[in-house]
Amino acid sequence: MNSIIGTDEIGDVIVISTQGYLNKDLGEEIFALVEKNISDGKKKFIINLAQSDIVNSIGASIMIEIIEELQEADGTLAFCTLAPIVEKTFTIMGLTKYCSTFESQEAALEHMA
Amino acid sequence: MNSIIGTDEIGDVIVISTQGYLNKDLGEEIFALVEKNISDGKKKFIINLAQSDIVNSIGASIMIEIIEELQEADGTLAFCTLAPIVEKTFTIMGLTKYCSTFESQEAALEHMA
Amino acid sequence: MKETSEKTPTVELKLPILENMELVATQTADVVSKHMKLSSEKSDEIKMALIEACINAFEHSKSEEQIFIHFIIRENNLTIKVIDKGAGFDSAGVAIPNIESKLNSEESKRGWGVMLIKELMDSVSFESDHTGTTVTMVKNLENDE
Amino acid sequence: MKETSEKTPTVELKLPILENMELVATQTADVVSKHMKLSSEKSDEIKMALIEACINAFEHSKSEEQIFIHFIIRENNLTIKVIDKGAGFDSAGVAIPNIESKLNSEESKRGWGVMLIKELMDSVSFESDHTGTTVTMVKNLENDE
Ligand SMILES: Nc1ncnc2c1ncn2[C@@H]1O[C@H](COP(=O)(O)OP(=O)(O)O)[C@@H](O)[C@H]1O
Ligand SMILES: Nc1ncnc2c1ncn2[C@@H]1O[C@H](COP(=O)(O)OP(=O)(O)O)[C@@H](O)[C@H]1O
Repeated sequence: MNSIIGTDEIGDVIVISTQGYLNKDLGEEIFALVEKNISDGKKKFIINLAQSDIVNSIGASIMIEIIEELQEADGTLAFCTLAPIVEKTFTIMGLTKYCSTFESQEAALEHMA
Repeated sequence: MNSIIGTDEIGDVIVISTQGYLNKDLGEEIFALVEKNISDGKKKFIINLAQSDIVNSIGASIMIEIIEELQEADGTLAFCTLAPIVEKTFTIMGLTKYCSTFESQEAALEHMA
Repeated sequence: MKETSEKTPTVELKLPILENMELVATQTADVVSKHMKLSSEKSDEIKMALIEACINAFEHSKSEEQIFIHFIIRENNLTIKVIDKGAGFDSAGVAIPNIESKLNSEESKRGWGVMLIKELMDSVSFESDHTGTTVTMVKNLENDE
Repeated sequence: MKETSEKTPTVELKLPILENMELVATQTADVVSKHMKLSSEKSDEIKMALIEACINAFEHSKSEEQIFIHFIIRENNLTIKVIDKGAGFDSAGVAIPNIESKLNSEESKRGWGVMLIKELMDSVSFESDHTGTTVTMVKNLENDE
């Protein structure tokens, strides 16, 4: 129903792609994967939500936890290919003040380079 | 929600493509379009249901009316790219005894040639 | 013993009789099927049977303006009840449709719903009288064929 | 005057408290929105608000094992009621969340549901006491901004 469908290392950027409902479960999966990569020394992350066009506030609040982790690790986070309602939700919650969102994965990668 | 999204004339074959729920309304739209083309002298029809993965028995029964029209006009009808449940429904109803179904539009066109 | 919803999770829907409202039922069936981890084949069969049962209920209970659908999530099956308060009918008296006799005859091309429901579900029963009809249809989790 | 379903078409849902069952509500909202010819933007906002209201109702009415959702199709708006039989709460007492104070503090990162519902819908009201909560949220058909 919902899951991480890919983790790519492109240069020094980790790109995590998901599918389906970004709820507590999927949020926690992403969190665990970011944490693991931080402990491996990675600092740049893109979360590609192209195939997750539905989210709840619990999943979104776990994204805040990821922002916090990355602030501590001196890393950066970007989201790309957000469905309009996901972008709107992140904006209402203020997430977009602490990480950038991009229309495409290419644009996000360029920004991180 | 549901509609005819294209009518192509490929050689002497009319290909009608739909999207959405194949219910009474969409069935009647297809019927009217086939009738018009029969009166224009066309005899070979392919209905491409790739984007109609849901059907009801009223829509399907209008396909029987189309088969009847084409029997009278000495024409042929084929369906292509049916969702499994649409194929199953047509099989249970016996439609597939009176018209062929093909996995792709190309295969249907080849058969009609 | 009557099962209560405390023991058997049940999704209940009350639908107004409006065009294409049967799609609310299929969308609900979709989520319930996924929850029960049914195959997409079974899920599609349920949705098709549900469409037919809803259309019949809509057509025959127009005066009441609503129908009821219960999805009863059991350990071994999904049981769906489609309930209308229409005129009722004698399900044993419904003729088995046949495409041969429909083609090139004056016979109505319709009349497939009950047959499709029976073909697509594992078991189907009708309770019907002048106060309305309840169609109970069951899809088993395991294939017993 | 109480509106009856004869006058105002209403879709009613009773959901068991199971994982992801809020998706039944969003799927229903989808079909109802299409029926009302709402834009996909409005439809998405309704779905998001509905998810949040359902999650709250699920979380706070666990003992009852079910919640109720009514979609009331009006001429000028879609009114949705999410009803639970949980412990209730004082909606006026819910703090407005703020990402600045949540970041790098011990504060729970959660607490966004009520705010999101208010932002995404045109009007929202809570009726709540110890017998439960009804959240009533309205999406107007016309943009009045
Ligand atoms: N819920 C119902 N209430 C009353 N009559 C029904 C109901 N369902 C089916 N019927 C009767 O059974 C007949 C056969 O139904 P069905 O096989 O679905 O075909 P169709 O609806 O196309 O006629 C209907 O024409 C109707 O007379
Ligand atoms: N239906 C409800 N029943 C009881 N309490 C509720 C309900 N909805 C919200 N609340 C209360 O309001 C608080 C804020 O809710 P919300 O903004 O959705 O954030 P969260 O659920 O993440 O805490 C909840 O923590 C809860 O105490």
